[in-house]
Amino acid sequence: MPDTRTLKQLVLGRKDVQDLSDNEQELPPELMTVNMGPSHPAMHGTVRIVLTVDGERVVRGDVQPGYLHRCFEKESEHATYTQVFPYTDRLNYVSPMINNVGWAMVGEKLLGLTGKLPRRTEYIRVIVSEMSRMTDHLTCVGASAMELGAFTPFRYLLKCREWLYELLEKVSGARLTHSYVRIGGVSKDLPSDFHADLTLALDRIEGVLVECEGLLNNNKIFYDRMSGIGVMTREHAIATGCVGPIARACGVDYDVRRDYPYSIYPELEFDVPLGTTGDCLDRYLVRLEEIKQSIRMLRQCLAQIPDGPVMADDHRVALPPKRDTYNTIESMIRHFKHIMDGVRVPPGEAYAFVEGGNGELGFFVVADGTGRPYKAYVRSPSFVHLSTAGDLIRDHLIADVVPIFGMINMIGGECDK
Amino acid sequence: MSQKVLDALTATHGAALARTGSAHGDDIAWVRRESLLEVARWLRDDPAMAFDAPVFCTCIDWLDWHPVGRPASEHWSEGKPRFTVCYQLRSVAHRHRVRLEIELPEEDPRLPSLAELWPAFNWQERETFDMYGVRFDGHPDLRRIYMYEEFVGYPLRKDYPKEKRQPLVRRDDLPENPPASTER
Amino acid sequence: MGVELTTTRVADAAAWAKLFKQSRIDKATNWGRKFSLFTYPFVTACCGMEFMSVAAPKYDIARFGAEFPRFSPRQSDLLMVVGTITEKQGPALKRIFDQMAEPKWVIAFGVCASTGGFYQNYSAMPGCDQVIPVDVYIPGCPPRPEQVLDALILLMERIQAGRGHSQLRTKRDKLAATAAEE
Amino acid sequence: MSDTVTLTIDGKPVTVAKGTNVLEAAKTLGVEISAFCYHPGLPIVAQCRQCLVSIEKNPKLQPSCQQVVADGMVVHTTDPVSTLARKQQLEFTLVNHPIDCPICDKAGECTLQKLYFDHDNADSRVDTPKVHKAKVVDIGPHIVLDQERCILCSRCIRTCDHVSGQHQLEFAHRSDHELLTTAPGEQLDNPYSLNTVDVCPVGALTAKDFRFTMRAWELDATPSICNGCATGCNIEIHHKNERAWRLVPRHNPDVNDYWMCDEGRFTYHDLREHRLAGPTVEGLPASWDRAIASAAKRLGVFLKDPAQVGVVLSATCSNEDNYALARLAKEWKVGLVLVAGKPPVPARADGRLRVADVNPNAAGVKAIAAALGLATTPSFELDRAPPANLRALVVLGDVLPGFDAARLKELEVIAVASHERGVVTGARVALPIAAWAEAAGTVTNAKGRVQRMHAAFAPPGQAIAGWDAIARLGHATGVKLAWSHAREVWKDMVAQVAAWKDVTWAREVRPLALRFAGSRG
Repeated sequence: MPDTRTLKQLVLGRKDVQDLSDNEQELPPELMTVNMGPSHPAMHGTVRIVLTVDGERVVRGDVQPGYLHRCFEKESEHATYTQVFPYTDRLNYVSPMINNVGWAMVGEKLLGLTGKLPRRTEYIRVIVSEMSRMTDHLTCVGASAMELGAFTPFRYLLKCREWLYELLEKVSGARLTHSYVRIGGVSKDLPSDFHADLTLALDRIEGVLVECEGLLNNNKIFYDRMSGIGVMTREHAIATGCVGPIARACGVDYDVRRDYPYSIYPELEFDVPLGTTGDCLDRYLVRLEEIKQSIRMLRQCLAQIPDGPVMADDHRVALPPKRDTYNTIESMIRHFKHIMDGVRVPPGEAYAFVEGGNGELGFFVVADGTGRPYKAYVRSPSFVHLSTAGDLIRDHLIADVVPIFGMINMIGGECDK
Repeated sequence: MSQKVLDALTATHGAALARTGSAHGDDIAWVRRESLLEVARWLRDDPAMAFDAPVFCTCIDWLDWHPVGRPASEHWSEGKPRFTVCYQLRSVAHRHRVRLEIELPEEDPRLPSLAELWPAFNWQERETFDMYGVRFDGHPDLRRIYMYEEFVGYPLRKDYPKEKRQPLVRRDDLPENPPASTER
Repeated sequence: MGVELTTTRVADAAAWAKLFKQSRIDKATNWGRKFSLFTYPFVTACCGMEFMSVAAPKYDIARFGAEFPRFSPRQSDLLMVVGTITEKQGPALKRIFDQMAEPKWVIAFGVCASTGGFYQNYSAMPGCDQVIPVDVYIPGCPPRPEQVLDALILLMERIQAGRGHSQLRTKRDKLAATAAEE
Repeated sequence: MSDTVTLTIDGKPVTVAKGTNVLEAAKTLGVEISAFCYHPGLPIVAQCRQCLVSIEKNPKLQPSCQQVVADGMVVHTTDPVSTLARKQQLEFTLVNHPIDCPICDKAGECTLQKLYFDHDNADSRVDTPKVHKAKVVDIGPHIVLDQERCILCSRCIRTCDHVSGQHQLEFAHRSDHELLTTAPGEQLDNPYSLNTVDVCPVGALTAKDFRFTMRAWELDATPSICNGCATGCNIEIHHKNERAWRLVPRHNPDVNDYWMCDEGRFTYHDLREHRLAGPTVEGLPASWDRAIASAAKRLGVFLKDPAQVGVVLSATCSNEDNYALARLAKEWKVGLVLVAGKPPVPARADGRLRVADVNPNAAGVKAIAAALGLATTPSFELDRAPPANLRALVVLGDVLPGFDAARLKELEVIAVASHERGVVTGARVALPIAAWAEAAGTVTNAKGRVQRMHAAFAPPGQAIAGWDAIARLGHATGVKLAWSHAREVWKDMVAQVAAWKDVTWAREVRPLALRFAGSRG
C-alpha cells in the first residue's frame, strides 16, 4: 500500500507535492479536468475527450469529435457519382469495400437498378465486402489488444490483414483505398488465381485466429480489463442508435444482411452472433465470431460464384468497350459523357444502407438529374457509437477508457466524415 | 413495405402532415413542425408503430435545386421553404422504417428537438446545426460538433464556398497573402 | 553479442570509426542520430493503416532503427504527420511540434499531410506545412510501405548531411550569434 | 376569345400563350424535346427533323418547333413512333461525324453529345467509311470552320441573316457532300459574327479567341453585365483559375435577347492587362495603410479650402464606386466634380446592339450626381484648362479626357483605379480596385436600366472593391462611410436616388459549374 504522499504525487502529478501540508491526509476533494487527445496513442484516429475526474474515476467525459472533418458531403456535392467512390474509401478506411458497395447501392436505387445486376457482380461485391469486414475486425481486435499490452496478437492479426490486403490489391490495384466498385457493377473482374489464393489465405487466417484466441481469451489481464467494462443495456443501445457488433454484443438481434437483405446475402448461410452482457469482452467475442462467419460466407461464395459479366448492361452506367471508344463516334460520345458529366441519376431522394464493419452504414442521397449528387449524407455508425462513449466511460477508471474506445472502434474518417 | 405506417399516420395525425409519399422504397411523411413532437412521440410509444431505433437526422438545403427535366414550378425560388430536416426512424420489433421530413423557411430555420425522445439525435442534431445552422429548440447542448467555435457560417449550406477556409493557426514564415481562392 | 551487432552494419561502423578519428564529431553525432530515430506518430486518418503496416512484420521499420513510437513529443525527434490535418487540428499539431526538443525532423506521410490531396475544402488544411516545416514529403494516398521506407532513408541521408530543417536553423542561428558577437 | 391555349403533352395538361410552338410548350412542363436547328431567337426552318413528335389525329409525325399549339391538341413525345424517328435521325446525323470529341472545343457543351447520350446510346448500324471534308477553314477574322463536324442545321446562316443582317454563310453541294461555306465573295466578318459560335450545336464553328485554350466543362459561369458599351448586354463570365476565359451572352429579352457583339466578347482580355495590383505612392509600391495615409495627408492640405480639390467620377465604373466617391465629394464640399469617360465612337452605332457610347455607366453617374445635388461637368468640356485654383484631384478610373499631361503633373492626383495606364501612371498615389468582373455591383445602361454584376473571381494582388477603397480614403480624411458590403452601399444609394428605389438587390449568385449544368448548345 503506497503512502498518501506517493499517491498524491501519482494522481496530481505535481512535483511540488511536498509543499502540501503534512497534516493533509486525504486527497484534495475537488474534481480535476484532464484532457485526452486529439493526438493520443489510445485513441483510434483523433478525438478529444475532456475528462472530469475524481481521483482516477471518471465523473464526466465530454467527447469532442471533428478533428478529421474532411467534408465528405461538401466534396461529394462537387464530384460526379463515380468520383465519390474514392471519398467513400476514406470514410471507414479499415473496410473501404463495404463503403464502396453502399455508395453504389444508393446510386442503383435511384436509377432503378437494384436487383438487376449480373449475379457475378453481386458475388464479387459480397466477397470483397466480407474480406473488408475481416480486415476491419482484425484491425480492431489487434489494435485493442496492443493497447492493453498484448503486442503479440497485434502482430499476428496484422499479418492476417496483410494477406487480405495483398489479395485485395490483386483485385483492385490498391492496398487500402480500392475504389473498386462502380454504380452498376465493379470496375474489373477478379484475377484468375483469386480462388486458390483466397482459399489459402482463409485457411491460414483460421489457424492464426486459433492462436490469438489462445493468447487473448485465456489471458487473465486481457480478460479482467475487458470483462464488465463499458456495459451497455439493450434498451440503451437501441435508443442511442447503436448497430453492428456493438448492438449485437448488447443482445440487439439486428444485422442488415439478414433483416433487410441485399445482394446475395439471402442465399448465404451465416449466423448472427449475439452477446449477453454488453461489455467490452462481449464486443470482442462478437467481432471474433463475425470474422469466422465471414470466412464461412466467403467459402460459400467461392463455391457458388457463377461466370458472367461484372457490369450491368445499361448504357446509363456502363462504359462502352475501349476498342469502340476509339473507333466509333457513338461510343466516343458515350464514354466522354460518362466520364465528364458523370452517371446521370434521375431526380429523387433515397436512403440505401449496408452492414458495414461497424453496423448499419447508410447513404442518403438527393439527386437532381445531373451527374453529381445534390446532397450526399452518410449515416456513419462510428459517429453514433462515439456519441455513447461519454456515457460508457462514466464511473470507470481512466485506464478503462482505452478498452472502451478500442471496442467502440471509432474510425476517424467515418465518424468525422 | 411500410405503407401501413403512412396510412396509420394519416388516419391519426392527418392534420399534422403536409403530405406523404414513397420513393424508391422509402416512406416519407412531411410533418408540420408545430406537430413534430406530438407525431414523433406517438410513433415511438404506440405499440403498433414502436419506432424505438433512431437512424439518422440530416438537412437538405434547397437553394440550388434545379432538377433536370422538371418544370420550373418544382425548382427552388424565393419564398419556398429553403431547408428540409429529415429524421429516419426504424422499429426493431416491426422492422419498418419511416422518414419524417420537416420543411423550414429560410428566415426562421428552427424546429423542436427530438433528442429527448431518442438520445441518438443529440449528436446528430448538433451536427445538423453545425453544418446547416438549423436550430433545435429544447436541445440540451446545442453547440458545434465538427467545426470549432471560432468558425463563422454554416459550411454545408449551398452558399458557403467549398474552399473558404478559416484558419486557426498558420506558420509565421508563410507568405503574407494567402492565395486568392481561399479568400473569397 | 557486440560482434553480431556490428556485422549488420560493418560498413557504417567502419565509416563511423573513420569519422571519429578525424574528430568530425558532428558527423559522428549525425550518424548516431539517423539510426536512432524516435518517432512520434501523429496519426489522424487512413494513412495510419499503412503506418501500422510499416511497423508490422512484413515491412518492419525496425530495420532502420526507427521502430519505437514515442507518444510524448518530449521524447521523440521525428514527427510523422500521418493523415489529413484539419484546421481544427492545426493548433494541436503546432503545439506538439513546438514541444519537441531540437534537433527534430518532420515527415509528411501521404498527400493529405503534404498538400491536402483531394480534400480541398473549408476544413482540410492544404498540407501540414502550413503550420510546421517539413523535411520529407511522401506522396501516395496512402503511400505504399516501400515508399515510407524510402522516405525514411532519404531523411537519414539528410540527417547525416546535416540538412534537416532544424539542423540548418541551428546552424544559421549559431552563425548569426557569432556575427552578432563580432 | 382568350389568348391562351390549353393542350395535353405526354398526358399532362398545359396552358400556354397562343402562337407558342409545341416545343416551347413542352419546355414549360420540363419536357425537353431534342432539336438541332431550332433556336428560340431565330426564324424556324424545321430542317433537322430532330424534334418530331406525334400529335393525335395527325397522320404524320410533326416537327414540334414548327407546329403551333392549338386548343385540345394531344401531343406524345415519348411514344415508340416518335422516339424511334428521333433515334434514327440521330443515327443518321452521326454517320459522317468525325471522332473528334477529345480534340473538339465544343465537347462538354455539345448538343449532339447531349442528345445522343439522352436518347440512344445504341451503336451505329452503318459501317461505310465516313465522308471527309475540310477540317480547318479560315472563314473570317474571328472564326474557324470544321466542315466535317457540321451537321447542317443552318443556325449560323440564320444568325448572320437575322442578327447582323448580313448574308455571309450558306450551304453548297448536295447530299452527304453538302457543306457549309461562305457566301460568294464574302467572309464571315461582321460585328456579331461570334454569335454563330454560340448557336452552333457542334464544334463546327470555333472562335479563334477561345479554341484550344480551356475545356468548356472545366469552366464556371457567373452572370454579369458587359462593360463594353452603354447597352449593357447581359453576359456570363466563364472563368477558371481566377481568370476569365470567355464571355457569352445571357438571354434577356429586354436588352440583348440572345446576342452580343464581338467587341464586347473581347473585353475580358482587358481584365488581365496593365492591372494595378498594389497601391503605389509616387510610383513606388506601398502598403495599403501607407498609401491611404499618404493620400489623406496630401488631400488634407488642400481640403482646408475645398475649392482647390476636384473629384472625377467615372462612367467606366459601377454605381457603387461612383456613389461612394460622390458621397465623399459632397462631404468634402469640393469645388469641382467632373465626369470622365471614354470618348464616344459614332461609327459603332448600328441600331442593333452597338451604340456610340462605350462607357457602361454614364447614365448611372448622371443619376447619382443629380440625386446628391452635385453639379457635374463632363471632363472633356474643360477644354484642357481646369480652373486655375485646382490643386488636387481624386480620380476614379483611368480615363480622363480633357486634361493634358503637363497640366496633370502640376496637380496632386490621387487615382482610384483598376488599371495602371492613362491618368494613373502619373498619379501621386494610386489605389488598386477590383475591375467589373471581380466585385459585386450594378451598372446603369443607356435606357436607365440598373443591372447587377456578380463577382466572378477575386481581384488581383491587393486590389479591393472600389467603394471600399474610397471609404478607406474617406475615413482617413475624417469622413465616416461605414459600409461592409456592396449591398450596404446599394441600400444607401437607392435611399437617395429616387428612380432606383424599386430596384432590389438580388441574392448573391454562386458560380455555376458548367460541367454539371447540362449541355447548353
